[in-house]
Amino acid sequence: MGMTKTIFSGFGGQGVLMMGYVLATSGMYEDKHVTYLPSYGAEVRGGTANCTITVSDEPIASPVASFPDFAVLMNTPSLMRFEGRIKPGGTIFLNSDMVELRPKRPDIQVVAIPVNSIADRLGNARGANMVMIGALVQKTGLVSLKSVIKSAKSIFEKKGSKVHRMNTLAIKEGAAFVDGELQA
Amino acid sequence: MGMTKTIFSGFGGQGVLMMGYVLATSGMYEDKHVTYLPSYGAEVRGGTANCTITVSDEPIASPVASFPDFAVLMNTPSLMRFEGRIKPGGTIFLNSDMVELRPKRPDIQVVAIPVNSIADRLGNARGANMVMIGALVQKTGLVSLKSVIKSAKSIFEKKGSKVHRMNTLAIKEGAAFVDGELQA
Amino acid sequence: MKKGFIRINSELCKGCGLCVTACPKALIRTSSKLNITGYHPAEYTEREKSKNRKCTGCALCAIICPDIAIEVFRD
Amino acid sequence: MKKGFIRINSELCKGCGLCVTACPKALIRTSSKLNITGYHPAEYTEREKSKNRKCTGCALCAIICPDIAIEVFRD
Amino acid sequence: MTKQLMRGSHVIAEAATRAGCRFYAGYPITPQNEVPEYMSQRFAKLEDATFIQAESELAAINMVMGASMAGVRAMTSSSSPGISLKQEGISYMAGMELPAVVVNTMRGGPGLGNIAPTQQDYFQATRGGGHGGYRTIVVAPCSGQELVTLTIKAFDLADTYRMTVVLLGDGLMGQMMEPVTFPDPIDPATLPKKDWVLDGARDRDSRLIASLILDPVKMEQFNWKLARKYAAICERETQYESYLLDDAVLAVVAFGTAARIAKGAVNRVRKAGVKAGLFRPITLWPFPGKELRALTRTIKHMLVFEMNFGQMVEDVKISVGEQAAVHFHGRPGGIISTPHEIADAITKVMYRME
Amino acid sequence: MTKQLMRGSHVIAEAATRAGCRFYAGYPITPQNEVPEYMSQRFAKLEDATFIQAESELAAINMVMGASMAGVRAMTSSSSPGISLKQEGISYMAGMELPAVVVNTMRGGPGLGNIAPTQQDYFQATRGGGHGGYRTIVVAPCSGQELVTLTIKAFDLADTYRMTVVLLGDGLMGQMMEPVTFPDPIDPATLPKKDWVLDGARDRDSRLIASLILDPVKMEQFNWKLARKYAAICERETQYESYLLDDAVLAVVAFGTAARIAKGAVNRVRKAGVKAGLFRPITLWPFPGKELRALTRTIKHMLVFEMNFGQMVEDVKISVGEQAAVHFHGRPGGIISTPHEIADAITKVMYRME
Amino acid sequence: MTNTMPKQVFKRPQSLKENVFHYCPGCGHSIIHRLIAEVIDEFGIRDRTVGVPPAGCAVLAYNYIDVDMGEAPHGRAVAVATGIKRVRPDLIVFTYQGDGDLAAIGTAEAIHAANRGERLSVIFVNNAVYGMTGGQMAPTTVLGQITTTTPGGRSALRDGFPLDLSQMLAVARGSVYIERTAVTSPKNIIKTKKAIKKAFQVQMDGLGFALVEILSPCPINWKLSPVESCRWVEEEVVKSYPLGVIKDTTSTQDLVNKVKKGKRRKT
Amino acid sequence: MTNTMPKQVFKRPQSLKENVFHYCPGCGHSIIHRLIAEVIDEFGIRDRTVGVPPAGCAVLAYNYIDVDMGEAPHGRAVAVATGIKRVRPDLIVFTYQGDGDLAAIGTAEAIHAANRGERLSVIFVNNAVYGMTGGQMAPTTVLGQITTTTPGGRSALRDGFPLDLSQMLAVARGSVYIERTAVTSPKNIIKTKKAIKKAFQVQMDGLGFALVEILSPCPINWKLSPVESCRWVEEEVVKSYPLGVIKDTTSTQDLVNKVKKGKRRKT
Ligand SMILES: Cc1ncc(C[n+]2csc(CCOP(=O)(O)OP(=O)(O)O)c2C)c(N)n1
Ligand SMILES: Cc1ncc(C[n+]2csc(CCOP(=O)(O)OP(=O)(O)O)c2C)c(N)n1
Ligand code: SF4
Ligand code: SF4
Ligand code: SF4
Ligand code: SF4
Ligand code: SF4
Ligand code: SF4
Ligand SMILES: [Mg+2]
Ligand SMILES: [Mg+2]
Repeated sequence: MGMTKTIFSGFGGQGVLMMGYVLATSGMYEDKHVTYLPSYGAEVRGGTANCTITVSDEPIASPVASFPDFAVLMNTPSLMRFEGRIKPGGTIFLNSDMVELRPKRPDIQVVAIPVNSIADRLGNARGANMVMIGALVQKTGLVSLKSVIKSAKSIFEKKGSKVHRMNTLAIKEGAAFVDGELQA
Repeated sequence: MGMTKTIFSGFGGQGVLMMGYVLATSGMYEDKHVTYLPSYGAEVRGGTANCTITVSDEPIASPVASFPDFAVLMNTPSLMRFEGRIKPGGTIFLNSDMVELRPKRPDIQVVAIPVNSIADRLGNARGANMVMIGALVQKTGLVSLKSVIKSAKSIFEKKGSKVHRMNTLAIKEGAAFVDGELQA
Repeated sequence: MKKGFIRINSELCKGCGLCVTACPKALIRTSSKLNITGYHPAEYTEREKSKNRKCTGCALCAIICPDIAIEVFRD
Repeated sequence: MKKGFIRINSELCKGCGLCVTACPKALIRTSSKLNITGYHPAEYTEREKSKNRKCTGCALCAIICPDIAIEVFRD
Repeated sequence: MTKQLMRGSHVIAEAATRAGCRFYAGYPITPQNEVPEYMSQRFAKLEDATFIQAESELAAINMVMGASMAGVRAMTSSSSPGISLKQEGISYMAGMELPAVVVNTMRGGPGLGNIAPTQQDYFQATRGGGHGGYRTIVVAPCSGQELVTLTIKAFDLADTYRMTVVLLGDGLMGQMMEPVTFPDPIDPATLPKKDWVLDGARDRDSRLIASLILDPVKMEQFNWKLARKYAAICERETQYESYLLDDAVLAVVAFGTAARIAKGAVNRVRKAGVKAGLFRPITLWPFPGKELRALTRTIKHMLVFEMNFGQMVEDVKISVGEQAAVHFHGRPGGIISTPHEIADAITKVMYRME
Repeated sequence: MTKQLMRGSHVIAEAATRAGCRFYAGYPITPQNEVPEYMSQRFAKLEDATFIQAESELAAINMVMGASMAGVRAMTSSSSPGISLKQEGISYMAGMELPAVVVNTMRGGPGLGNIAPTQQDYFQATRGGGHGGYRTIVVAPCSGQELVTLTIKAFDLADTYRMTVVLLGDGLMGQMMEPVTFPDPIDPATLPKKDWVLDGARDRDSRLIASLILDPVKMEQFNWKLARKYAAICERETQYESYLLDDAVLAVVAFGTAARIAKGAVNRVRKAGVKAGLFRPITLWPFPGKELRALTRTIKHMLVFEMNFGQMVEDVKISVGEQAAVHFHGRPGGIISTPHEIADAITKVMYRME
Repeated sequence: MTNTMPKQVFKRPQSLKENVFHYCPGCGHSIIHRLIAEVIDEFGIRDRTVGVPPAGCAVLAYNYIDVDMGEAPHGRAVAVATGIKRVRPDLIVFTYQGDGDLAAIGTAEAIHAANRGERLSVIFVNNAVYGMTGGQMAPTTVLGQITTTTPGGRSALRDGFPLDLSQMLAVARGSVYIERTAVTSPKNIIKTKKAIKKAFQVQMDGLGFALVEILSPCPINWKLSPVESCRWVEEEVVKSYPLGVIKDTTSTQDLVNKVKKGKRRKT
Repeated sequence: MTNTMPKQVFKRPQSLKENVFHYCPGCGHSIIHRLIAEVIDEFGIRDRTVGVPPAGCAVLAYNYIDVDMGEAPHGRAVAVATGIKRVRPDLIVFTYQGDGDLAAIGTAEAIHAANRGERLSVIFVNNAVYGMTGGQMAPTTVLGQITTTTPGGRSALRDGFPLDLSQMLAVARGSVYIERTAVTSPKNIIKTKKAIKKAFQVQMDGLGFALVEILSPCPINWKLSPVESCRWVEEEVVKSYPLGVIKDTTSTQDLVNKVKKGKRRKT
């Protein structure tokens, strides 16, 4: 796929950094070049958290995404901030549970996913981000779903097998949603 | 006289810096170029104090004297330290009250002056340095005796007319000594 | 008993819940809604409460509010 | 009464005079000579003193000497 | 070892530990807090390691000085303002010939500035921001893996030459995660013995480590000794990367994060048939000036790209003299250029060339 | 005014007072203790002046920062190690565009070194030893009278450009006495009003003086603003002395104390018929590079003489490129060369030239 | 009884700008900002007050408190403030410093400003942690407290004891008023305001160095809810830092200074 | 009674090199050097003691005290010593610091080392002046004292009060032993030696931070004779700095530390 850049953005508590970490780890497992760049800056409080993941077949020059291919936007401020920056032809993955607005640009695709609802239904309220990541990779093929499940395992297993099981399920449900197999 | 360098050296209490200051001020009064360079370095205690005065008709490049024309040496350590550095043909002015040794170099002149005795005799024990400066300028013509008396006035007058008078006397006595008019 | 009321600016509110504990009349609760910045803001609930749970305009809620989201009025 | 004596190294001595004040027997004084470094060193004067002004070797002079110029001996 | 996805600051901390570093003192400052944070955890598990969160950067560098006197591999880390505060200490270590590693994760300045990645401290690092005209070796990594190798190398160089080695990164290097692999850890006990450390005068004369040299003659001798040491380092330790320079007519000269982006730009313009290449100094001091000058036989245009308004460009000018035209493109303040922007800058120079 | 024989440090202090300086904070360090000592006496007699012996150099520079914020002409002085400690503060003042005068009476280093005169802090002064790539104007006096004029000029430049001006001297400059005359004192009340000072938001909006600029775009804009200011200074404010260069075939390039000695050397070799001259940068930053380069039309050999092992020589190289051969003679550590020694060095170069 | 318009009994003080605070939910900084603004309003000194905030979460205090402000490097606020106050003794100068700032890197400046009796009002916000940089140990961190650099909890042996800087400052003879308060309840907040007011009053009376240490919650770094944070301060933190007046020699100073006042400029 | 050889009852300690002291006549530094050397001799620890002298008249202490020595920048001796001691807890590390060094520029380092309870012995030589640099005011200069930067005598209003750093260090919970002595009479010198010995003992027992503040004459800068200098200390200086034990918690610490000892390395 050459080089793709994905931005994840949302409130602090929405697990956006974890999504990025899972994606980057998955890329690494596939022996791709990957970079993970968080927005850092504890010097100012509040606001949204975001991170940029680059997955590439060649060495990565800049880990920054001026014009990301994909954007995973978990709340309204994130949509407002990033909509204008998506590369033409790119895709926004929107947490439709938290964002009522819809992007106005005609040159980008939008995938709206009620990740909170899905996660709630799975009894894993904190797993909305995993639902999203499942949806993202299933839709984009950035990495394989298998790699995502593998990296989730490596990350969550130490937190207990229940957490791990629940998150794996969430990932799969996210993937299933974009396959149209699920309605929230 | 072109450019002449004079080093004054002795124990802390012997007033060597004042001698240098008087000489430099005198030079200034004669509109000569002058520099006064003290040995600084309170970072190490003890030892001798010294200063280098350059009096010149042209601008002075270096205020340092690697090979001084004249050296006024008030104690034995000073003689040991500076004898070797006097310019051939130069002159040492020695406080013969404090220094029993005599320079060994054949290529330099020595003027031995019992400045403490002279000062004591004048009832101005602390004026030994002024005796010496009088002797120095009288012998060398570095500056005129008049200028020295003038600068001593500008320096000592604020300390009271007695101090000033006594020091003027000391200067004159020093000059008289080298003129052979006095024996200590 | 003095009578008062408060006004909460739910967009300034960060849902810290300090006013909720501070109100001696327990007239404030945390909303289940999210505001634009993603917090569950505080809600003033006097209207729902019975007579003897009236706001006195004591301003304790406002004094502790870190975000000056509460204005207090007294009749 | 113990008996002692001291030795002053006049080249180490800086003539501070502290030993002079420290000696309970007043056996030390400042010399009028200068040493090589230009100080008037302390002098031990026991021999000049009368019988009841004997050095006890108490070492008070040495203890206060900043330059360790004094050695103290006791019989 | 297997690959791990790790944040740059953690990579530095882990690599230092594996290099045998057993003393760390530091003070929080964004964007490098992850170094002390990692160290506080990592060293807690080692019997022979000390982590101190110092009361200031000044205290930290001086603690490092002490640990180094006692013979242990020691490190501190900070970011620009904190590094300014360490300058006196670094100068002292130069004067005492003490090894140490100092990490500077540069941020925007001057003053409090911001925490975005910049390269504004090049002069400070390469010219010795402290007094006395000493030098420090400066290495500038541009990837996670190079953080591993250069951190380890920094400790080796520090011990070899008994001097401070500065690892000069920026917030991007410190915050970015990339996959890295680590070599096996070094057991400090196996490192070469140092015969100058303060460890108690047992069966030997007492030792002194000091920078006070009152006699100007001796002071000068010491400085010439340093000058010779520095000359030897210039001779032996320059390190750089050449990328597509063989047939190039223009060389971009850039280090660290800027070099990464420049490489992307070179790839871009190459696709358009533009013969550009990249010269990346890895050691900033000693600066690989001779190697750069050698390029001027074939390359007559150098485009220096820095995340500041012009510092390394001076070293480039000194090196190439008038053998090549030196152009400059700078971004001071924390904006990270895109490869696209640098490609543009290259194209502009090429255009003017014709 | 009549001539006075005065010690360099006292001259600085008196000239500062006459320039309208009304705040001094400093910390003792040899060889410049006479500056605070004089200030403590001088200011005691002025109603509107403040002298503070600070608890450290850090505190001193930050007090100066505060006084400058409040609009008063302010100064601090120190010597090399103490100047290292002030680097963070100087960087902040650059970031806040605050005027101040900082005197560095250089001594031998690195570390504690010694107190003999050297020129080892040229890099630190001209490249900004602190973080963030700022610049400070640097003036280098070489005589008592120039201490008067350059100290006064330093305050004027500081106010004009709202930045730190470093007066770079050494122990010799500070300790030597020469006859000097002073201009009449300036009444601070007559100085141009500053419209940015913190003096209470009376009948106006509240003001802010800060260096924190979180947004990289704005930070960059600010840095470009600084860059433009610096470029303007380079255009307007370079100052230098030419001595016997018209017919010269070799130019000695030296500043401060070294230049004085070099002048003596030039006089010496001239007597022997050697056509040497002296180029003396008075502002070290901005470096009079254009003027120096202009000389290369006729002069093909430059002998740089510094009391260090080679710093200004880089600026000379950058300036002359390959239009002249650049030779170097250095004495690091506090030995004051004789004119004789430099004359020898000149002769050697001339010999090789032929 | 006639029907009157409802009267607003609590509103934003005038000396506070309209900006939304950037602080985390439940952070004490914004409460303290408001109190300072109220005090400035009440004294009517907005037009002759200058604030000095150094690095720390509250470095942006100038976005809120509407007086002239000059930023200080981390730890150096009292030094900067000293410079301002000495050349403009007619201004009211306060610093606003965190515990990392004042009790770690700025220890020397704090002690010496107090010792010189600089006429400054120091607002010392002790949240037992480095807030801005993400929750590292501060000198004031209490024993056992987990921070990002004391993952196993602060250990006296490795990391030292909670530092009581205010007590040390009280030893300095130039300090005349030092009180420790908290912003954990309306009652404590009211006391805090009184203390701040007194610290300003002491300066206006030219008596000497005044400081209010304020225990202030940092929920995000303590990993507690705002409500829990307040409780933790009141139950635990106060054991290391008991609330109350630590030093108050204003009454005796008053006399001493009556004589000396106005002389500072000359000395 | 048989005639015996006279026995030398006072001589140069072994741990003191033969070099002639560079100090001024009547300076206290060399007395204190000798006492330290005697203590090192008596404990027999010459081969595991490291000294850290910073800038100050006694920066050349290594020319006299015959142990390993590492120079520290002005004010940073305790930080340097901390680095040494933490990586080599088996060594006995002492610093030798002037009042300018410890109580001015090094205030923060002093307080935090004490607070962390670093196992160090600090010899704090208070001569109420900056000796090495030629007699400027120190934080410890007493009121009215004339120095080169207080030509009219130290004024509380302009220059601050005499700073009692030892009292402040006593507030730090990691300090276990602090005593103030003088070297102005044989009796005081003997007490000083005892105090130094205890400060070393405290370190050897691993109890915490120990400091001896020693009032020491600086005749040259005080412009008094050595004898007058001693009298001035005993009559005037002690009013600002009373002699005696300021803090001693060694007996209680003993118990606390028995449990913890040896654990520092790990923590
Ligand atoms: C010289 C320097 N060192 C470190 C920093 C990074 N820094 C910024 S604020 C801060 C401390 C914050 O803690 P505190 O003072 O307690 O304020 P808080 O944020 O907790 O209110 C630090 C270490 C800096 N800006 N400058
Ligand atoms: C950073 C720095 N500032 C200043 C100095 C100059 N200096 C050397 S020693 C000293 C203070 C001496 O006073 P003190 O510590 O009391 O020791 P004393 O000489 O009185 O024994 C100073 C200021 C220095 N060496 N380094
Ligand atoms: S003003 Fe008092 S009673 Fe009314 S809501 Fe607020 S706290 Fe409750
Ligand atoms: S105290 Fe203020 S910010 Fe907190 S919940 Fe109540 S209204 Fe909201
Ligand atoms: S040992 Fe005692 S008695 Fe003898 S000289 Fe010394 S002080 Fe006097
Ligand atoms: S105490 Fe020592 S140095 Fe002083 S006078 Fe006596 S012997 Fe000499
Ligand atoms: S980190 Fe702590 S101090 Fe900073 S804003 Fe958040 S809660 Fe407040
Ligand atoms: S200046 Fe003072 S402290 Fe220094 S050696 Fe002389 S008497 Fe001793
Ligand atoms: Mg804090
Ligand atoms: Mg002292």
